[in-house]
Amino acid sequence: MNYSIAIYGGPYSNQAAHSALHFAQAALTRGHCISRVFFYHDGIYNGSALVSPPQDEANVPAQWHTLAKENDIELVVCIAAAVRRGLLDEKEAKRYSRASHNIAEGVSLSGLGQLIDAGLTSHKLITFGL
Amino acid sequence: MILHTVNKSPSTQSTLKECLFTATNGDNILLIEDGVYGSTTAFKALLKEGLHYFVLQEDLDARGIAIDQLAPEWTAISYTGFVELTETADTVCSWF
Amino acid sequence: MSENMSDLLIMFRKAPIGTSWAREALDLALVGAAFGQHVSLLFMGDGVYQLLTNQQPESVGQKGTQAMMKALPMYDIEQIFVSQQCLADRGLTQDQLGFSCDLLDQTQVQALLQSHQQVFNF
Amino acid sequence: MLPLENASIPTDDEGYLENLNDWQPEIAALIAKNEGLTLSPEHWEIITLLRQFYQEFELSPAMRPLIKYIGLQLGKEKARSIYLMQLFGESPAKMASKIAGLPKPTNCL
Repeated sequence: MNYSIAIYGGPYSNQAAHSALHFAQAALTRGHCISRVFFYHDGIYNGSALVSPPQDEANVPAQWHTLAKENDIELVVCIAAAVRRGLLDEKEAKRYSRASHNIAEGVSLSGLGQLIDAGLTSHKLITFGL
Repeated sequence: MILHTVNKSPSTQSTLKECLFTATNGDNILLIEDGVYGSTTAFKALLKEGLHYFVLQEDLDARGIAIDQLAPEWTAISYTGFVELTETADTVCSWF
Repeated sequence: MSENMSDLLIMFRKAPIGTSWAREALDLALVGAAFGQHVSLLFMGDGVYQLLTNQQPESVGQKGTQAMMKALPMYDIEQIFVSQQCLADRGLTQDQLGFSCDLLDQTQVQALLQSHQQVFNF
Repeated sequence: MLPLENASIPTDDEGYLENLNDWQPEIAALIAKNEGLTLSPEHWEIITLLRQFYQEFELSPAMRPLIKYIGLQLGKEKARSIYLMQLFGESPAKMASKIAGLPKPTNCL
């Protein structure tokens, strides 16, 4: 089956992104496909390129980026939630005249419509709340 | 059939209570994260009949809750079991 | 309630003001409608507080959702439900609400969830 | 920057007002001019309506709700996207909102 996942919790403050990662790995193992992960609310912080935990702690955002690359999963961050919270790509940094941008490679900013679309085009949409 | 996931402890928030209020015969309930505290015997009185109750083993283990502390209604499952529950659900509703 | 499955149910369960959930859930409702989806809203739990009149979110430097809620008919969102039980639990009555909603009992709330293909729960 | 009498009204790189309170009809004309538009009474009718929409709902409307609102306020004839496109170009909701001094859109659709 074709799955999409929504994540509303940021890294290190709660379990959402971590639970979602375990779920995704289990779903892939069972032969399902995951087409899109949509980050909303504080979940957008998982899209930062600057997450820098100590070496003895799991880097969940980095694990997501790796899993997505290996399994062709689209990682999408809600643009309105992200820009408000200070997660920008090059284009938005220019649009808001900000000196730098910080979105991780392989993650894209897009509209909330992508979450609606994920619900419509996947067999299952599984949400991991804050 | 709806699969409801709940991730909050029933002592701090009414998430589980609200979930059970809306769940109907044949629905599956799955506790994850801090929600797993709700599977212990202390909260047995919240449960109603006609629902199937599951709790995520990994989250129980992480919190040091042993199987013998659970009310008898609950079945502990792995993440694979979680995926299996989503396969058969018409809708998955996440309570947080 | 119709026998047919409806598109999208958005549940509002968090109190307004204290967190951004009310706004972010309403944003999703509007986007869903702009995408041509048939959207229903259900207010339950502390989410019923979102419907109270006389909120002054600007007194804590916020925008609130009251004005946005009034725009729902422009987005063709006309099915707005509230749990009677959740109102009663909080000592509220329908005349304290700033919006016209359909009151649902527990069985009707259960049926509402079952009758939607997609449920977003905030 | 938009030059107005002795003052300069700050705008961002895309021509949106930095402070929404700076908006006044003369400013709208200046924004429109930068976008290559000269405002006619028909433009003003829509701009006024957009400001009314924003005041009422605290929202910049997407195309569909804008058209519905126009239909309710100005009648069916003007509640057509082709009419708005003739006035404001390819993205009329966006362009008219900019001239009307509404917040910069978050591109959230």
